[in-house]
Amino acid sequence: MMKIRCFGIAKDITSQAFITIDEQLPSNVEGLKLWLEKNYPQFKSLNKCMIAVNQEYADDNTPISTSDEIAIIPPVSGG
Amino acid sequence: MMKIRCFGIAKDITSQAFITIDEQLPSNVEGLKLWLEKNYPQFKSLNKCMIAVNQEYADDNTPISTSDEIAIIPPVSGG
Amino acid sequence: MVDNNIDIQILGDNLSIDTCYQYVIDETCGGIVLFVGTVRNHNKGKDVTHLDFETYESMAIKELSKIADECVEKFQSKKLSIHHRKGHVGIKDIAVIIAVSSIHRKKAFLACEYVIDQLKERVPIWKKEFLTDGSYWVNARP
Amino acid sequence: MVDNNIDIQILGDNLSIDTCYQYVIDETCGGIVLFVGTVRNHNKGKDVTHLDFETYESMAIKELSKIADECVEKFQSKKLSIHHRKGHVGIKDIAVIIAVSSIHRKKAFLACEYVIDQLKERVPIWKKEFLTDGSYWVNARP
Repeated sequence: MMKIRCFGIAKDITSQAFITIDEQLPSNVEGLKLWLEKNYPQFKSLNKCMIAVNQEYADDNTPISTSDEIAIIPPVSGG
Repeated sequence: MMKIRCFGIAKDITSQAFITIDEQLPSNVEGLKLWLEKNYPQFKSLNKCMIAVNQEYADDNTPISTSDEIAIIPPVSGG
Repeated sequence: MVDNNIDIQILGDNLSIDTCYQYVIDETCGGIVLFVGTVRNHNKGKDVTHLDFETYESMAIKELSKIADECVEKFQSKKLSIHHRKGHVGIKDIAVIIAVSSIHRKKAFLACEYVIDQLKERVPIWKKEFLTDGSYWVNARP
Repeated sequence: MVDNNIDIQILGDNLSIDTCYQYVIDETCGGIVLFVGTVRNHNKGKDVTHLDFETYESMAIKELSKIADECVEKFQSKKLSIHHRKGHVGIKDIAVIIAVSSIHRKKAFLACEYVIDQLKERVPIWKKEFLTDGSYWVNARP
């Protein structure tokens, strides 16, 4: 089971602070993004979200596994 | 009688907060600078001093009279 | 996180300019520059009543630490203090304070501006603005 | 001198960052930048024990007012507060505070830096540094 943290508008879209993927786990960030857009089409209407793996921004090729800390990072707006 | 305010190192050189010119009054800033260098040669060893007339920086051609507020402005060092 | 002349905090209570200032003051420094970001009462013509900041706190602190390290490298910053609010923030409240001390003031200005620019670009903190007629996540939608 | 969103003071007592901050805070502003100049304990390898600032006060206030007006014109600054010490100032004490609020932060940085650069260039204030073995007027001699 892969656990994904959701923040900001991502939490509103999924209605949860964590979502889980139980089967056909994506093997990298690109796969996760496709999974998200398929299961939550509302992500398509957002400005580009990033994915963080173990608290670092990760590009599409970054591999992911169930032991990683994975998070959806919508466009930030601190300050 | 023309009264000249002295600040910072100018006050050290003249040993006074005010100096006065009693006769042969300079008619402009340039004349005043010449008078100062003649009467207090130590001014020659300083970085360039400015003259303020009525609390404004004045160039060499600015006329001066006994009714003006005149001051020697050594290189500033605030902040 | 307080380490190596860098003080980074994400706090639920009022931020203190004096605390940040006291942290960065250094006897060898001639200049301290502070940026203070406050909550505006208007945005795009709408009345803002308050904000709510959500943070991915562990990553935000990590990212701010990197930004601070970049300042030490790029601008030879002496000490940095970066405090950011989380949760409910009222109008006129301070959302963020960035304080930087440097031997030369020009580099203190450059570093302080660098931190706020980078913070707004990459630190995982999200602002929800509450208006009189609703709320929305800033920057989220085109 | 307090007028038209500009607060300029030359003071014999400790300066307060909070006072300057409170003056410039404005509900329409997103960013406040402050510069705080403190007394260094070293200058050119010598130990500095304290400073003394002499001022041509009326002209200094006039000149600072002009600089502040230039900020409003050049950088659309909203409010400015400039406080400078006079007389005896100890190590680590604050010599000058400049606070600027702006709608856009970039211009707050530009204005704050402009004020301190201009202040050091043209405002009639003179710093005498006291070392363990004597004293001298800063910048006076080549």
